[in-house]
Amino acid sequence: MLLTLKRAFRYRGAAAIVAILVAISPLFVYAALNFGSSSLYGMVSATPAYAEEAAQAEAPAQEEGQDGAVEAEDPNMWKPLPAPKLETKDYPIVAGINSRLAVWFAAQLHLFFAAFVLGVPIFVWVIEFIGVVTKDPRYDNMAHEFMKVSMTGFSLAASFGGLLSILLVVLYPGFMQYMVGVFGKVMVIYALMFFAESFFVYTYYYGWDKMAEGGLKKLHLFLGLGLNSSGMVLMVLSNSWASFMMAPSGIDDAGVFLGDSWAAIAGHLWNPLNLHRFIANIAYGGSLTAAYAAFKFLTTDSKEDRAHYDWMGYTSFVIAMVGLLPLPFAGYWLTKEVYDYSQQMGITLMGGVFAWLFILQAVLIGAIFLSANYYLWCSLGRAEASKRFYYMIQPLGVVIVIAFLMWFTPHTLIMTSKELTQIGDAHHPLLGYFGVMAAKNTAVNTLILSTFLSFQLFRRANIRPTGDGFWAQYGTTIQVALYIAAETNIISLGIWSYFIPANVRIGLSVPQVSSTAVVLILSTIIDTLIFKKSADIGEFKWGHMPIRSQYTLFMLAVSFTWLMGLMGYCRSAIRQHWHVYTVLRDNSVNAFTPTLPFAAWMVTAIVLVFMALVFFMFWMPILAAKKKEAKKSKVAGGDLHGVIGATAGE
Amino acid sequence: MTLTIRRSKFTSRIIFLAALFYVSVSGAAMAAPGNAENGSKIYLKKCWWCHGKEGEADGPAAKFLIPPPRDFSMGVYKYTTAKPGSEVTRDEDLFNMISNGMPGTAMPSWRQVLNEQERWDLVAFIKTLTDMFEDMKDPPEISYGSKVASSPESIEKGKKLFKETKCFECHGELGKGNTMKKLKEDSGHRVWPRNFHKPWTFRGGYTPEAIFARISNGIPNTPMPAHAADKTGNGKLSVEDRWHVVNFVMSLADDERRVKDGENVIKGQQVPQIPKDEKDPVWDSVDGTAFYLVPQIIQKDRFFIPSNDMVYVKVAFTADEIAFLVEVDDRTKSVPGDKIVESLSWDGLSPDGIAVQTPVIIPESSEKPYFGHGDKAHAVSMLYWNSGSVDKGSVSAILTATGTKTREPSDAKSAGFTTSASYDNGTWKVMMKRKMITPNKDKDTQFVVGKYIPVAFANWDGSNGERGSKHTMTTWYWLLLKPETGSEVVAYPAAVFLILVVGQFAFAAMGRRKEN
Amino acid sequence: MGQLLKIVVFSLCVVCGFAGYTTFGLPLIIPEAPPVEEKLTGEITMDQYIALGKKIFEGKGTCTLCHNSLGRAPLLEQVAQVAPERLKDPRYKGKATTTEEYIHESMVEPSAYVVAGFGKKGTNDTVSPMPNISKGAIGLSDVEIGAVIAFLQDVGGTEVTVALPSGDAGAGSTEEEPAEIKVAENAKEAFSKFGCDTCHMHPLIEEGGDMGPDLGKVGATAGTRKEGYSAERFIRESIVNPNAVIAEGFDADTMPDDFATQMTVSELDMIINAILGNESS
Amino acid sequence: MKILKPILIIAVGYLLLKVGIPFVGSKLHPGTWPVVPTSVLKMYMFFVVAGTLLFSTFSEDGYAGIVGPVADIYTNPKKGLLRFVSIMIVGSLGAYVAYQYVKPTFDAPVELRSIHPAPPSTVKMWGKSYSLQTLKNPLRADKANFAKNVEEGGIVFFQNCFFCHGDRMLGKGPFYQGFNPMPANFVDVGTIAQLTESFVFWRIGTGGPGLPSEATPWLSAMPIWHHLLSEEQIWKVILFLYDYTGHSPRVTAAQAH
Repeated sequence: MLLTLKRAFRYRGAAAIVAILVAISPLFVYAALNFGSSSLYGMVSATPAYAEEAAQAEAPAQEEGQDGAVEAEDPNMWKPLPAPKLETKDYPIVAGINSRLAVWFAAQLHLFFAAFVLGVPIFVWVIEFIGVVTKDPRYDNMAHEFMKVSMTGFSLAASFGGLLSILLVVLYPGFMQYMVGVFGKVMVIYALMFFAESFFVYTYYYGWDKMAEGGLKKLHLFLGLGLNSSGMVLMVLSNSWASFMMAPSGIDDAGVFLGDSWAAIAGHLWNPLNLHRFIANIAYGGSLTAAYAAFKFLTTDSKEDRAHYDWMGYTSFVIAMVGLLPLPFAGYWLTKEVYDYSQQMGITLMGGVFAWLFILQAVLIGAIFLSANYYLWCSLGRAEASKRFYYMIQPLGVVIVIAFLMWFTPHTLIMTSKELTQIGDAHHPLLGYFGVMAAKNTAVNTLILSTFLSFQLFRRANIRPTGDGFWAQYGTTIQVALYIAAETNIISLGIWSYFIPANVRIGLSVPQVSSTAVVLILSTIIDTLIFKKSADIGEFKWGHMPIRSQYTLFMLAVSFTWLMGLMGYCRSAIRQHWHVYTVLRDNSVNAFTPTLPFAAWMVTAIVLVFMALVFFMFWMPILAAKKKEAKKSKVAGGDLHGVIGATAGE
Repeated sequence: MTLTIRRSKFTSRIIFLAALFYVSVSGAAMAAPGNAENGSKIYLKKCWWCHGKEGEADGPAAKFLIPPPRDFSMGVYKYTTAKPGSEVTRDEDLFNMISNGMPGTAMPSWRQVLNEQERWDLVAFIKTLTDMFEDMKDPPEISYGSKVASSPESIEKGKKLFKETKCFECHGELGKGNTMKKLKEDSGHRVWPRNFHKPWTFRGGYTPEAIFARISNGIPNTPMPAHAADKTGNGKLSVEDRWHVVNFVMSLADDERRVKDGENVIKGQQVPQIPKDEKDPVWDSVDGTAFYLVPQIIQKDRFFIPSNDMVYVKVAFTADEIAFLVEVDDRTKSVPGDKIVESLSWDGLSPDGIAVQTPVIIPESSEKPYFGHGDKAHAVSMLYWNSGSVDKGSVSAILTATGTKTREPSDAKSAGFTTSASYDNGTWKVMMKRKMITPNKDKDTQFVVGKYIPVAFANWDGSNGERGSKHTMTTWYWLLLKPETGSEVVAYPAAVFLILVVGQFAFAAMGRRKEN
Repeated sequence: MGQLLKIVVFSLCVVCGFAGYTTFGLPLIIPEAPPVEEKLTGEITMDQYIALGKKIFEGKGTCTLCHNSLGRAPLLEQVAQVAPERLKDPRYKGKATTTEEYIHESMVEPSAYVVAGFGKKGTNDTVSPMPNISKGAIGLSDVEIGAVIAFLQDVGGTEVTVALPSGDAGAGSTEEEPAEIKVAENAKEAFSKFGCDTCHMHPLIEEGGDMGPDLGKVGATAGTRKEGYSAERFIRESIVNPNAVIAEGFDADTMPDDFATQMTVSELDMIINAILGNESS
Repeated sequence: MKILKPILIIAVGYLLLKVGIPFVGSKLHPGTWPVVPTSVLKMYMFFVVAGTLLFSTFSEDGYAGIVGPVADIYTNPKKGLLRFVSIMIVGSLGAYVAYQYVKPTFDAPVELRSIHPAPPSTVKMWGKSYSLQTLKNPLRADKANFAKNVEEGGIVFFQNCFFCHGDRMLGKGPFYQGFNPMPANFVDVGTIAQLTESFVFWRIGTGGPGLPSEATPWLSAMPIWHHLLSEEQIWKVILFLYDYTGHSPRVTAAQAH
């Protein structure tokens, strides 16, 4: 893989363009806004109070035949309206629909598909790029197939997005009116970007085969870049509405929009949310395509297809993991910013009504980590020679389980009164220590390190270094030392943080994370150095995976989807009875905060609908493929062995 | 040969153990000389709040405490194991009091907070707060003689001596501390004699040796005299006699009425006939539960110096009626108008009272009324009884409250509410009886079988100055009127068993078919 | 197909397992219902009373017309804190003894104490330009004055000593409060609604102030004040954008510049007509 | 018999949780036996079992080693008796678990309270409003009188708070046993060490009845202290608590500015 990357560096120009485009996408929004402020001004500017009245057939003024309104030339003369005080009667009830649940349903489904179709093109583009660099057609095919899977997702995401906006306008007119007052310009840009995205997605997908060679391929890559950039802009724009609703900015205390759209967009939580969603989308896209590959793996009888889909599943799995590993830290950042924005919101989130949600989240993430490790351990079975690592799996498993138990130990223990008296305190003398952040940080870093170790074991499953260079001889020892040093550091920082004030303690998570990151990076580099010259020991067989390992991929996808739904509920529900926190109150009859079980079953229902649609989505390409079956020239299968070198170490 | 080797190994082990023992014992002895300067630092951080900066028992908390904190400037210590006749107490006693604390008082155990050396440092410092220790050597420990093991005969002898020595004048006929005298410490603070049925409240510890030392040395500064016989032995108790009394006292412990950790549900029991009064033998078959009483220190006027510490409750019910039996160990039968009790009481005499509180609406979720008199949104119903007065007899009422200031009577007659009470040798037994269901649904609790019903208690000891907001109470506990066990206890496990067995057989059959 | 079924069942079990754990494995916390928004009926709490005071202060009471950062009148955020000092000031002429009484007095008898620099011109800070707010156009009721005092005490971070209004009084005044700000029907109403009487005099105004030009006289000269402007246009501009032309002897930045957003077209026209002398009733 | 190993691991895990943790805990807090609460123990064991099964079955050999014997019991025609016995055992275990759920008990219902509930944004005491987001202890800046304020805070503590929270600050004052929830232990790292002073101010000022419902205000015996103490006294007590226990208060970004 690294070799691939190294080759990629030769395409420095292209890499730079990607980096620049991703980096400047917020700037692009900014520029677009400024452009908008001159041209779109007339479309959405609020009307001055007295002009509005004139329009409302103000009798005396019109009778006298005067144009009552003083010319609205001076922009300083109008002021947008403050946030309305909505009353129950301002919320229409349409056909007896529970508007809260209807919007929840539509929004969550929209987000599931949107996250999927935003995440997939990112790595599709990267894989296609690798394919161009390595000139290996299998990458291109795989990228194409991923794209094929996600195509149905695009229209579904758009459909649910449409449904969501219709529901919002119909069921929450007062709220939407206010949001349009603040974000009108932005919404217009959003709509335009949506056309751009549609253009790119169709040209990118349908032009795949036509633009396969030479300069056209470069154009195709450029289209993919356009797809990702427009997707990115779409995401950050819609994030701005979500973050505005949680932590409004660009308005005054009464909710009067101050006229600066950029200030309204770049709220306190915008960037943390952008990062969190960006990473999560990649992980999510990866986990769903992994499920697709598993699905194909399980439903095919052909040995070659199995090998192909095993490889595809593995690649998707690695992509999902790459997204998953930094995700907890992006989550910490978001939570920290929530605390900084409002202590009340922060404690509601972590200590109040939602406290148990985080135990639930911990259980889910733990389940995801356990499945991920299990998949990696099963992956060892592809190579006969990996048996030499088997002895390490059991201790590794024990460490993961212990770290995981620490990770989900609740801060507030549920105990019977008898247990309470046995313990003698509301805080358990041992488990009490696991309930606080210091232990959680230690546990999650340990979990990540262990998972990465599982991954590294798999990478060297069937190879050994040759030659007698320094790295070949001592590299592994250095890696072991690295792991030990990092883990010691993580644990001792974790213990030390019990003895220092809370303010300092929060800062300690940084060196802990850095320890993990250093291992992740250095150990990967050392790996390439060790295996610069390597030899295969024994055979490596793609497709040689037990059925149960494929189920873990499903477990991963399903858990991820459910978790995403749950956290969506959480992020949205901490606003409690506010549409826009502290500014625009939700006075509808449905302005309740749902209980956790209620939310859980709601999420379950949504996930079930989603899964039904996903199976449909998986089915579509198969249907299409069956028709072409006869014509199709088989590219998959054949000698896949070379591919191993590219993905599983060299 | 092998034998000798083995033996020598054995001997060397013994020697080693002995040496170890010696080292540890002498280590403790060597730790004894504490550093008074260091002790003073600890004292000024942790101790002065009660005992005062100069050790004169005048710290900020002192005026709220009974028994009062020890006055170190006097150098007189209540719980000493020094040889009778010694003028000062032993260092070991001071050390033990700091280490173990004193049950039933505000003095906690400092073992968890201070290490052994620090505690010895404190001992050294405390001794500098008086001149009593200046020329005195650490006195020798009391001689325990040969301990008499507890036996029915010894207890019988002890009982006789208890009577002969007139211990009952203060400690009561049954040893419940229901005194016939008004007792003060030398400092003038009120003091109630110990209730021997609750030895876990003994300040100086609950071991035969501690009780022996107490009987021998008395409790200096209080009306409890020393009973160790001097050389002539007149009127006092010999070592052996004292052991008999110890055994008698130890035999009185009533663990049944002790608060059990984690037991916070009253086991309401269905009986064929509701008990007619508090002495009805039906009560013997009902399980009781004990709860701590704590003084009302939450609202004005706060009350800090309770005399009763525990309430013991039984509940029986039939289809129509429910009866509470509330027992409180109270050293005086406070009925205003009674001249004798008036002479015993502190801060005036008012009636003894007991209240049982339940929510009017039995909560379905965890949300309950505020435990002190309910709140605006959640009313509580109280069954109230007090001992009234000599002239007018006892008083009882059902009240409905939505806060301490909003309390109004409910109709006791239609609720079928009656009480009956008696006082016997240091214990009030009060039975309160009511209909399970009353016509006043919005004022009275409607008792239901099988539901967890929050319940709380309050008690007023009239001779301890307890009236109005000054009283002892409990927070919410539970009452469960135990339903008759239904068929589900059998049905569910049986169903699970069947499903599992049939399922497994089916699974096995499927597996075999596959194999074939 | 068998595989597909297995996958579906497996996924179903996983999701339902999560939801089941949430339902049965975690304690249920029922979030509190949204707090009831201040509904001013019958009994009200002190919080609601203070909120009402704030509303009156910013709205009906028109206090912020002058008591704002433009320096037209003293800022009132700290009034409750400085009141005790003012009572001791030798320049104090009133009868109040407590903060509450002081604030009340300065609302109904503004000249009892005039903050240095804020008196009527030429009176050497002995006469306040402020109207008696219990009378005339503003005409706050006792309950409403109490609410404003409570609000001022709360803002000042001092103890709120005002007693809550008894049920009837509170309900009565508060019910009509939101409807109070309605469109003026004639110029006289318009003058009082926008507090013109505080600073200006006019035949339609019973007791006007003298911080601004006499509106009874400007109509005659308005047409000549600015090149190319008719009298009507000049007056319109002077109301909508007061600083465009400052009359001699008066200060800039004194008149609020937000009437454009507050007046309806008809109100603006009525006022202009009245100043022009076209309306006499 | 490969199947024995995971069983052994699970058994050891169970013993560690059931006995090991209370044992270590009893060394830390003498006189207690800090068991792992059943609710947590169940979850722990679920993942211990799941984890053990996972790392025992990743390889084909391991998988066969565990599934094989089980399958053998169910399918081997020669093991009829063993099959019958094991089926009965599993059935009885299920019945036992079911019985545990339906049997009548006098165990009090489990009640949960949030120990650090979300504070309101503003709180009213002494007729004034305080914004908890920005509120700071005004006495903390007064370095000159720090020692004096701490001592005065201590006096307030010992005349008001100590009866429940105790002179060791362990939440075990003379009357603690009568209260449920237990009085807060200030030495513990999980209480004031985690909180801002404004949070502590709110908790002291409004007491038990000022708690939101997830923190069971109907149970807490904490008095509404702003009825009994002055603002200054409460700030002094807070100074004292942090000084005595050696903890420092948490500071939020809004308070730091």
